[in-house]
Amino acid sequence: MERHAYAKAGEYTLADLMTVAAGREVMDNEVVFAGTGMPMIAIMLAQKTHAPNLKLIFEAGTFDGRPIVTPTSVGDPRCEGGASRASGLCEAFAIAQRGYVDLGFLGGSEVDEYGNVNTTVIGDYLNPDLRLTGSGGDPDINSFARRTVFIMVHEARRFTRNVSYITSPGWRVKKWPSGEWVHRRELYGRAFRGGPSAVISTAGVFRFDDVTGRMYLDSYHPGKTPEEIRGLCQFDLDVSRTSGETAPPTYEELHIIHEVLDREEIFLPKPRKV
Amino acid sequence: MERHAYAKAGEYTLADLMTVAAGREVMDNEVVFAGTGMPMIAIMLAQKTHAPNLKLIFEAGTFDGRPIVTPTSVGDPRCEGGASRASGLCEAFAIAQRGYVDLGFLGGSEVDEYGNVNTTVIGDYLNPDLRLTGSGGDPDINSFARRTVFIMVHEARRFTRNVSYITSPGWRVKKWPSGEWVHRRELYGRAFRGGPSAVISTAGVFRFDDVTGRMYLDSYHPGKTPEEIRGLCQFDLDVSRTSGETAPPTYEELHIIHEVLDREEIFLPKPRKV
Amino acid sequence: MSSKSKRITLKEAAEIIRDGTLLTFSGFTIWRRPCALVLELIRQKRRNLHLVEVNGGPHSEFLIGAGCVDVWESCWIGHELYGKYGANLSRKVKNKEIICEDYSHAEMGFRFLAAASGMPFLPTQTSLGTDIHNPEYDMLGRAGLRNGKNPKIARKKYETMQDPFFGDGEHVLVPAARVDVAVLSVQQVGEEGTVRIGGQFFTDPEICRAADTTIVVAEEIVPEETLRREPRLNDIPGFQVDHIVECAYGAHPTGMFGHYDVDGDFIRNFYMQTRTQEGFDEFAREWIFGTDHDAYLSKLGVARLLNLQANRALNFSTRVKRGHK
Amino acid sequence: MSSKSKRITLKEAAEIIRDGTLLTFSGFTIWRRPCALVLELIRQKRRNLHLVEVNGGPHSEFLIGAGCVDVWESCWIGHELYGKYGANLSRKVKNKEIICEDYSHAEMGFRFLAAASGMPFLPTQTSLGTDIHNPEYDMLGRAGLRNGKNPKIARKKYETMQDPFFGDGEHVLVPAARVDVAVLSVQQVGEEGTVRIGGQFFTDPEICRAADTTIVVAEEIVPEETLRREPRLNDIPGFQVDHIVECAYGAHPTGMFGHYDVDGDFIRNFYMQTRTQEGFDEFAREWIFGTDHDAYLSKLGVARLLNLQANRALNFSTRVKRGHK
Repeated sequence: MERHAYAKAGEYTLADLMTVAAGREVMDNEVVFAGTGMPMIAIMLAQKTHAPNLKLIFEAGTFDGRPIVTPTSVGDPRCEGGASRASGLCEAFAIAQRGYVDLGFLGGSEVDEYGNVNTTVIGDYLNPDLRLTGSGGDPDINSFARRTVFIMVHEARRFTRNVSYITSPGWRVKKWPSGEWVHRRELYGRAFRGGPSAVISTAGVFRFDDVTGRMYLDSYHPGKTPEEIRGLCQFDLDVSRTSGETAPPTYEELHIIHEVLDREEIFLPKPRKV
Repeated sequence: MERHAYAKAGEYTLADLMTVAAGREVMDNEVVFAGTGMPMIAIMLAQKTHAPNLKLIFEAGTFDGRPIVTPTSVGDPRCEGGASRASGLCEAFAIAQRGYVDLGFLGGSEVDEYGNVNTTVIGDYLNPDLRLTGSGGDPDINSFARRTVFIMVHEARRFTRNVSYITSPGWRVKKWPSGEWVHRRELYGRAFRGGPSAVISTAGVFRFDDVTGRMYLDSYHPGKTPEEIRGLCQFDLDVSRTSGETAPPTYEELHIIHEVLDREEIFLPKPRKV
Repeated sequence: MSSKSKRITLKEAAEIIRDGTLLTFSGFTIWRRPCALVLELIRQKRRNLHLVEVNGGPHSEFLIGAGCVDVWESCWIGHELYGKYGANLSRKVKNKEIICEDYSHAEMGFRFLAAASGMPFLPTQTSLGTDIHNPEYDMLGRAGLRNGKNPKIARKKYETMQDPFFGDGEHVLVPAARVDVAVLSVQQVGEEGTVRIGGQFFTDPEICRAADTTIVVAEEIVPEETLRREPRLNDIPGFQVDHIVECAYGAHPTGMFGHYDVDGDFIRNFYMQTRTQEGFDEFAREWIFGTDHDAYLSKLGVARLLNLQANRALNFSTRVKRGHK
Repeated sequence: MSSKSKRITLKEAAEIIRDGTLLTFSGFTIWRRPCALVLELIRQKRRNLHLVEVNGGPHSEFLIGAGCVDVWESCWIGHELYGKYGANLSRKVKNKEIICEDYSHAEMGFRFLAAASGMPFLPTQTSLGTDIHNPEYDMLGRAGLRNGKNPKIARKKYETMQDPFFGDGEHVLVPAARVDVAVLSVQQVGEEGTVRIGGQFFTDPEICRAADTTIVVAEEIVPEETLRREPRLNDIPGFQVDHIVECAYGAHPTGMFGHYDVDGDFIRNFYMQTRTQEGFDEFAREWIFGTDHDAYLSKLGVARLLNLQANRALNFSTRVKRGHK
């Protein structure tokens, strides 16, 4: 079994593919700010494959870490393993604001057509149906990084027409005090560095139009079709410019995920047929 | 020779007396921000006598230090001895601004009748006769501490009518942009915490009037008279409310200064007749 | 040193924190939270607390579920891997029993940094364009609490201004997080209050300086001179600490770097059980009321605590089960 | 790790710093200043430097005396116990060869903290009522340098504003100290750039982040993994460092905690000799030009260096003579 050969259908789960596809978004030597959960596995996979020199930062205060055991939280002692420095939160956000961060790697929850994310409330903020966790560092990472990649399990309700509350800024954002919608570039002015660059789900890889900031389908995972994926979004997903099927995981990547990074099956269940 | 008995004339120098008198200004348990030079000896003397629980801070970044060897600079490795924490400058000034500092202990250079100090320039700032060191942390310590004590060798040119440049703020200060002189309390408003409380020289101990902020002679050192001291000031020193002679050093204090703190005679030469 | 001792008991520490206190905590999400002291506050029936935190966690949920909290000012609450969100906060926000004021994570960090440094605000360009900055969503303002009656509460949620120096454009000013009391849960504190934290210090130094009163709960109180041999390894100087408490497992069920891992089962059970108020009250009857910290630990039992014990070479537990396998 | 090596020579490091650079340095007064690199800059006849420093010292005087500096922006310059003030700066300010911009010490620290944090300014209430805030004494402004031509130079020396949140009154905003290059002299740096400083770090982490390019000169370059075993002991993460140089006695004649004390004789002689330009030029002929760092150290000689050597248990020298006895 050739390590670098692509695995076949049934030998991997869609969650595996999502993780691998997300990892591919990282370029070697980048400074990456990763959020809790799925992003951790994807980043550590990248670190162990094509991006060994990436500099991993967790907002709780670890800088350029090389964990030997996968953390499950950005504040986990496991994050400190092999780090260049461990300190605290103010430093992490200060250096992000200073411009050191190339890539933000976040778990998504509810995203809209322009990459706005809502992790604060379902329903009206002043009369919520359900109060969620709140922003955490997502808006900050998203504001400060040169680009941001989201990883999320695909459900129709998570790809929503208009988030009811913008927790994390996408490509069309609100200008206060009027609340009018403007392009991010216009609002941010000299503070503009970039924005959401990709959403990786268990259905496909989505990107954002350079000019309008609207999300479009780039690649669809094996076993999915563009039309099917369009049906799994509450907004009118542009499927006119797909680049084909997402490349599956290789055997080496699967081995790293399941035998090295997540042996405990914290984030990713092992595929049934392996 | 009783340790706590006062030494006699000739058994101590005026510099010894100045150091001891300055040390008496410190109260136990106070948080004290000390500057380089004479202040260090005076503070460490206080620490070894009546104020063992004082918390000594040096602006380069040592907190609550108990040096075993006298430092000669606030950035000296010797400052770190026995410290509760060693870090850096921003933290030291941040906690001073936050209000932790009870007492500033500074070397003075040129002081005026209202406690303004000049360490920046002799002559006109825009056309200086002599550019001096610059402010260092004096204005900061002076702004942030609840009171400040100055220690300086007495020369008439150092007790000047009006400093040509206010480096460190006294009791009458300049309100910008007009430059009009106002009482410190008025300019500082809610930022007001206190100000210069004493100047200790090799001639006497000077304090500042509670209301006007004008300097007056409190005690004169043995061998000096109030009139003599008035002649050693370029402004019209108020000598109408003196409390008598400054108490001399005790034998214990002299021992600590010369045999413990400054054996190397860095700051204080040994008295000839001891 | 003949200074008065700073040592008090957990019970005395809780008594210092009165009703209505602006209160904050050490740690980060499910790490190094002063849970033992929080449970004692609940026993003492503390009310009207105004929590201002960089982020929340199980400790916040304990206080909120117990009805101790009127206002929660932060950016996040949840249990990480062990519970998706703060169900008790969610329920009470929905029922309008708690005011919830949202800032972003960096904003909360910078707010504490400002307060720690005697500055009334810090400028930032984070979160531009989000609803966090929506002027309609100044919840303390809507509740009439920004009227200056409590001088520590800012008169505005935000201010905006143009950068006057470099033309960098509009900045948001975030007000200092001025709090009454900071409660820390750490590994070591000296008799005089010097704090040495193991692992990430998160925002502990900042919250300590931001607060008027600081209480440090430590796994162990050590002789000061052992800490003063290496001043660069200490995180908070003693003069910033007012009271110290020695309390083993002071952070359980949250984790303590180098000592014990997160008790995921405990937090998961708490999360599942307390999605209703009845469930919370049941949890409280079992784990909070009519008991104390020592009895709580005995109830957990030796086997459970040993399972959580951190491997000293790694600083986390190699025994604890985190996933499905 | 297969990353490109960051190692360069002292000479290459100096070549990176071009004429007109906004430049800053590690250390504090007579401690941990990158003097070896500074002398190399002088050999390479660097010109028009704009020094922005938290405070100055012998290293500043070297550059100033050699005619390398056009602007000096700081709060203090001198040699502590070994020389009362910066005689070279004083001479050149009087002759109007150098622009001298005064801020207070805390203001300079906060300016670097702002730049290090991506903030355009920080608010403070220090130095109110002093001539430091005199609007007539904005020296860069008077020289026409605040016109935006160099985007790193603030358009104003100060701004003032009322605190909008707590009624704390008028605050002074100090502009971020945005610099091109930071040069550090430290004890240890890893192959990948991780910096571990012994003793006080002064403002080294802030200046590093404030600058666009960071050069670290270290007494020793060590394997990264030795530093990464204890991440809490490292002061600057490697990705913030661009170039590293191994250079023994890189800070002489200033001191290096744990390695060597201040060479007070050298500094005192420098101070006394260079009160005139002729004296400086003579000093430069002897110690700077036509020589290099290795020859400089040989000239100092073994006995002198051993006398300065720090006692490892104390981190300072017990042999060096500081006073009159």
